[in-house]
Amino acid sequence: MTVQTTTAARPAKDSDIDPGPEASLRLYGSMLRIRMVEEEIATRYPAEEQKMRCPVHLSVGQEAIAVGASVCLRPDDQVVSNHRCHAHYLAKGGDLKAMLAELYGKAAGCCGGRGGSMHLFDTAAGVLLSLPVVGSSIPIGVGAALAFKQQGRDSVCVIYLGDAALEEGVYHESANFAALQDLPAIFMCENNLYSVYTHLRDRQPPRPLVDMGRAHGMPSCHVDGNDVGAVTRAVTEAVDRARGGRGPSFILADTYRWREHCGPFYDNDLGYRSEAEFAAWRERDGLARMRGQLSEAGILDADREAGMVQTIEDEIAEAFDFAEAAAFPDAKSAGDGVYA
Amino acid sequence: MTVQTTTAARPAKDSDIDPGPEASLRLYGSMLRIRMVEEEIATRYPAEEQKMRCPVHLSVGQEAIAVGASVCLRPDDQVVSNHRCHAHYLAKGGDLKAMLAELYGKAAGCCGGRGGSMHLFDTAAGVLLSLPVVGSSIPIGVGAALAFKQQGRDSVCVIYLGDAALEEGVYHESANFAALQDLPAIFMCENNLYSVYTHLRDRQPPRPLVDMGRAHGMPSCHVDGNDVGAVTRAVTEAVDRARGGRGPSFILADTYRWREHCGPFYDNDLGYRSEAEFAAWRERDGLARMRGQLSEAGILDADREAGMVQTIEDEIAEAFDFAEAAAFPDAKSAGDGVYA
Amino acid sequence: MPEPRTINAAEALREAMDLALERWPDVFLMGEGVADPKGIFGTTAGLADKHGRARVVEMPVSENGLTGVAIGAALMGRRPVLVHQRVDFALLSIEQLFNSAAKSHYVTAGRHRVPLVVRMVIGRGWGQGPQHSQSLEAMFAHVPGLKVVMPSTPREFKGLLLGAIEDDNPVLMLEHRWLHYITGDVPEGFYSTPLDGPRLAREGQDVTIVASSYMVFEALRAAEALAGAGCTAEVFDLRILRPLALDPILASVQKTGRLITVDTGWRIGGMGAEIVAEITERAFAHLKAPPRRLGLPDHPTPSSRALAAAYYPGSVDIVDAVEQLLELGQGAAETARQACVAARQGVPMDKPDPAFKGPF
Amino acid sequence: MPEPRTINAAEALREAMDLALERWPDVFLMGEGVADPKGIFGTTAGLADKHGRARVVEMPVSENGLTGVAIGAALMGRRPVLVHQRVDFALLSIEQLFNSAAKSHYVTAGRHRVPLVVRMVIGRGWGQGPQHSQSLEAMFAHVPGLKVVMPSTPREFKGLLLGAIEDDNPVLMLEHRWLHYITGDVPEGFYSTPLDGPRLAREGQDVTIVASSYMVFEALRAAEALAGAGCTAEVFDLRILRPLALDPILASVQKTGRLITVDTGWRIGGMGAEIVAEITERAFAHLKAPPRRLGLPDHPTPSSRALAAAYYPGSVDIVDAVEQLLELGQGAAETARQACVAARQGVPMDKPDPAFKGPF
Ligand SMILES: Cc1ncc(C[n+]2csc(CCOP(=O)(O)OP(=O)(O)O)c2C)c(N)n1
Ligand SMILES: Cc1ncc(C[n+]2csc(CCOP(=O)(O)OP(=O)(O)O)c2C)c(N)n1
Ligand SMILES: [Mg+2]
Ligand SMILES: [Mg+2]
Repeated sequence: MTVQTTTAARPAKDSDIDPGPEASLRLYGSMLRIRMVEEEIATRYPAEEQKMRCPVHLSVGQEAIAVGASVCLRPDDQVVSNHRCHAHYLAKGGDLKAMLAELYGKAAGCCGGRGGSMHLFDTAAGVLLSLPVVGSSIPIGVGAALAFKQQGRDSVCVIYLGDAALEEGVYHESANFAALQDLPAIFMCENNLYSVYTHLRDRQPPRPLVDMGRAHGMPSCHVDGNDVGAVTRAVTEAVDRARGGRGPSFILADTYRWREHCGPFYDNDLGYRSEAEFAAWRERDGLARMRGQLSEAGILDADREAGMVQTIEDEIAEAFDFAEAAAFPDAKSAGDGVYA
Repeated sequence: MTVQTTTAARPAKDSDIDPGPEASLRLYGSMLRIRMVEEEIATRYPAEEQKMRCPVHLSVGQEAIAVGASVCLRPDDQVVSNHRCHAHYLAKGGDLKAMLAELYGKAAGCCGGRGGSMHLFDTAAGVLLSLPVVGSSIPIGVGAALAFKQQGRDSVCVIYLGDAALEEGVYHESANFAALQDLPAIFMCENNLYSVYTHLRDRQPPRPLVDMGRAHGMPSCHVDGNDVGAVTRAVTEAVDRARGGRGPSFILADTYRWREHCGPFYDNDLGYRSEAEFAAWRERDGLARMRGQLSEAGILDADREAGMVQTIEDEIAEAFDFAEAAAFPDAKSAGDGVYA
Repeated sequence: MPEPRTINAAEALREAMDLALERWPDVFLMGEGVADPKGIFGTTAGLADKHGRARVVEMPVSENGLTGVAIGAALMGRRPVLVHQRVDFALLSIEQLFNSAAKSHYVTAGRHRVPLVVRMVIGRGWGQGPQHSQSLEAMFAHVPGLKVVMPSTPREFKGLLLGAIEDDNPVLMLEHRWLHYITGDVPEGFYSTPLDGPRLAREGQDVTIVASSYMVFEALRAAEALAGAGCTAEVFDLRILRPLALDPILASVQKTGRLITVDTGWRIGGMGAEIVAEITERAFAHLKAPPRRLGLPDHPTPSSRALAAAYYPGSVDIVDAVEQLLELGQGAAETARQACVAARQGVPMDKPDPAFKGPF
Repeated sequence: MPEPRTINAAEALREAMDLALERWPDVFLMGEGVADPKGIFGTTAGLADKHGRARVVEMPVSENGLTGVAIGAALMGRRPVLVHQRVDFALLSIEQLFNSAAKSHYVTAGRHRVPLVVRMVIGRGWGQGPQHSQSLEAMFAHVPGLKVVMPSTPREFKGLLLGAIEDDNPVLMLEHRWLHYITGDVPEGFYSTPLDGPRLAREGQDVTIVASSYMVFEALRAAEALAGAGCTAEVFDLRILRPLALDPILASVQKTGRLITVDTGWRIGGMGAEIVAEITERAFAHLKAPPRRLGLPDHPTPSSRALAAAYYPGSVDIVDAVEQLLELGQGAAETARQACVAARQGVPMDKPDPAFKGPF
């Protein structure tokens, strides 16, 4: 699938199109790391001790979007996310230990254990917040963009939203205002076809989903969300536009969630989607695809891959050790910090 | 301005295009009556006794939309309206006495005096309700359309909304659902360019407003809302579609409010709009235009016009007498009827 | 009434909805997930297959709009049942609930009716966190025109859901997530419970405890434990939070002279405030001690189980409150507290209490 | 503090906002109509011209979304002031207020701050009807993390708005529409009033009256009239409804033994319930009579003046309540009632009371 924009975009720079071997490896490494973190969560979550006791929404299969977007961003740029925030958080540089500690309900978690996996944020990394109520973080991202504009900064805010969030009126209110005010906001819609177990066709009428951006006068494009290069090109263009004061963009990225909506397992057995559909999307795995491309291009070989895996495995093991060993928050502190 | 539809509509019947002299006179009479009722309200409202003590939002200048839509509807079809509901109510056959009595706060008012001018409804006439909170009646109209579909009836629901109501998320939620379920709903958007004293350009980005309907996959068209014929043709087509189970439509109708946003006076002196703009729109008065057409066609002459005016004046005088003479609700009844 | 059987509340709800769909052609069900394989915690499982997608309507993620749609359909004579998997999501629909649903009958001087039921689930446990666990009954119970119901036993889940569907007013039914699991006697076939006031759940002489929803079981456990300590508590299941029928509670307090309220929501501004204020005004001379209110402390729900454990009031806290209101014999309160703790069988506080099984 | 002048509360608000925009570069104002020629009942008039459209932001009719936008800007260090012309419109934004604004500081263990002010106007009179007149302070005051303020005098309108803007928390300020017209002493220049509890509005010995917003003036009128009847009422202006600082009221009730609350909102589940329940618990032994609550009756606001007149509690009702709590001399209550009625000078009940002029 290719990038189709509604605007006469200035041609992408060469460097946008081919990021070079090292940068490509970094992209791949970032996707691999997210995949491995989440697979490790999935492995440990059901363990008998049940130490991660909060709902988890894994992004396995959707990593290319977060990674492709984040590579275009600076630390002072912000992202806002939703219930399925792990990949967004990690790709933007969110601290892995603080994330896992949060899943374990520990004081060292990014929320001190108060939020759980749907509230990830990392101020230093530019992950403004994640919110569990569908659509709620969308206007908040627009508000961050408004702040940038008011402050005369050239930072941008990427707003991750699922296909279902387009059904919430607040998306439209937010998009209208962002477009009206030419705010540096990028609406990054991850269409994984489902809201929980309900297919898009049972929630929205047939029409191009990208019209949701166009209707508000935003330059809008539709990309293959499992193609990290395609995502990067679209976001690069949107970021340029936003930094240049030329307003918000809408990017629709097709992808697929592999595991169950909420929890560590697979849920195709429920029957809400077919094994064939699942298999077809697994074929289109963004991680495997990039691995293939890098191998073919001679950038990645088995040794290098093994080295990367080892480094990530070590980091993950250490982060889990940290989270498991970390202290719980003091029960007496539960009522602190209601007011600033 | 001509009707532009996004669908390949079946050609309008001849009778749609030229309703014939009697029907044309009825359309004209309906517009004239609404104009005269509202002008009489405007005259009496500021009188020293201040007997109409509730906010009033006059539709003067916008009558062609309500009249053009209503002529396509049956009594069992429903309309839902907003704060500016007088024209919608009267055009659909709402009882004039019950309306005026409501403005006077009398027991004989359609709401028994409990609602005031923004809550007009008339069950027998098919005016389901009017609500003062911008956008709130939109999903309610869709709910009526859902009921029709569930009941296997071929009735339709016309949902009147202002240009500002497009900014409320609930419009989009409602449109999405109506389109998803192919409901017999007609979104009739009256674009009078303002929300209170704020121009459209300060509230929405530049893009065709009709995209608000298209984005949800609805056949959408843009008409001159001061041309009662154009409105009728668009609504006829939409009603056909709805009755035939082919789903909702969106009609954008350009028009202009002559008097102040709320109250009996003119408010150009506030400076939020120019005299030139106002004058240009007065030139486009739908009522005068139709009078001109009917005269030219030899259907209407001075005598006939005078007769119509006299009949309407008599009706209005009688209705005001009724409202003024009617009893106030019993103060002791104020707490009755909270629960069915 | 037909023979009782033991089923859980989720099954009772499913059965009630099935019966409603069979019995009344105007009834339909809508919500995010009503037709999905998990069917709102099992409470709507299988209904779409049986009654069809026209009667069991899968919903876009548009809580405000679809609440308006339900109201519109209700105004046209349909009887929609709308479900939210969390109370928190219904916060998007407050304008429609408070303005359109609550006021239509009144403002039309009785001409409009909104026979709508909105089911909302109160989350608890497993680290739900601050936005998936709110219990906002007091907020809804403030608004004239709404009816607010909180069932406790499976029998009442079924009867009250059918009663709510029969009612011609907008009824909000708040269901505690943990109660879906409790089991109890539920008659087969159709019966409906009118929305008419509190239920006496246990008789007693020494103190009146008014609890709602899940807290009814905590109160009953405390009462049981206190009975061993020679104190008999009268326990009311508040059930219908609006309109509030306080006469039976008033009569009880006139007898016991002592009142404790236990809310599933925040204590400040909770249902207990209204009950205590009203009963104090009407039974002042009978009060032997100041009424006490239990409820959630004044902060959002923390996710971590290390913090959430103490967040929820339970039977031990109720025993504590009773101890403050009357003289219990030497060591009696402590014994009662121990009985309460023992009854939990060591299950972590973020998991439903396995002991709350019927028959009730 | 500079010299007082007599201006009305709308002017006081405008002045406060002007000062805030001058003093703090992070502050900005947004709302539907903030930059229009009428400027939210004059409270924002001229500010767009003076401070520019970037600081005084006209808003689309999107209450929920723009509340979220304001919260996002606040999280990034801006200090937005958002205005709704009616409380009722803010019902569209409850999810953002309750979930995002109220909980961000808590859930991030103190790392996030939401220095947001939301001004909301309570409508009354001229047939506003059920959806333009709601006074929902109790609903907001139920939610930890929010601050809720109801100013009464023009001096306090100015000081509390500046205090709210200085506050690092989300502050909801509910402004009674009729109070915009009242005049009083307002110091020039900058001063801010901390959000720290009730204000003693009148000292007395016999009964404690706790009122909010417009009801403060009704209470003061009743107290004035009662003084002629030999009864001295202590009147508190509640001011800060959340967090609720009841200590001064507690001390007063310990002195007077009698408590009356007067809400601008519905009586059932209103602020009075919380105050009465809490004071009863803490001052039980001091109470000489059961506390009484006044507030709106249990139905929506009717539009017709024939129905609305009796809807709102006023000074006469407060005198009635006092009469029920203590022995007034023969005919004294009637004299006080007549004094209250006379003070209204025959103005219809759907128009603001012309007598409520400063200085206060
Ligand atoms: C307002 C609201 N309604 C419903 C839910 C329950 N819910 C949680 S995730 C989810 C699905 C959202 O789908 P989408 O936005 O496409 O994201 P995805 O899960 O596919 O990543 C729903 C409905 C919620 N959290 N908030
Ligand atoms: C939710 C909500 N926000 C604000 C208002 C205040 N208000 C009343 S009418 C109006 C203008 C609406 O403009 P539009 O929808 O274009 O209708 P028009 O008045 O132009 O006919 C506004 C903002 C309201 N009633 N409801
Ligand atoms: Mg999805
Ligand atoms: Mg308009």
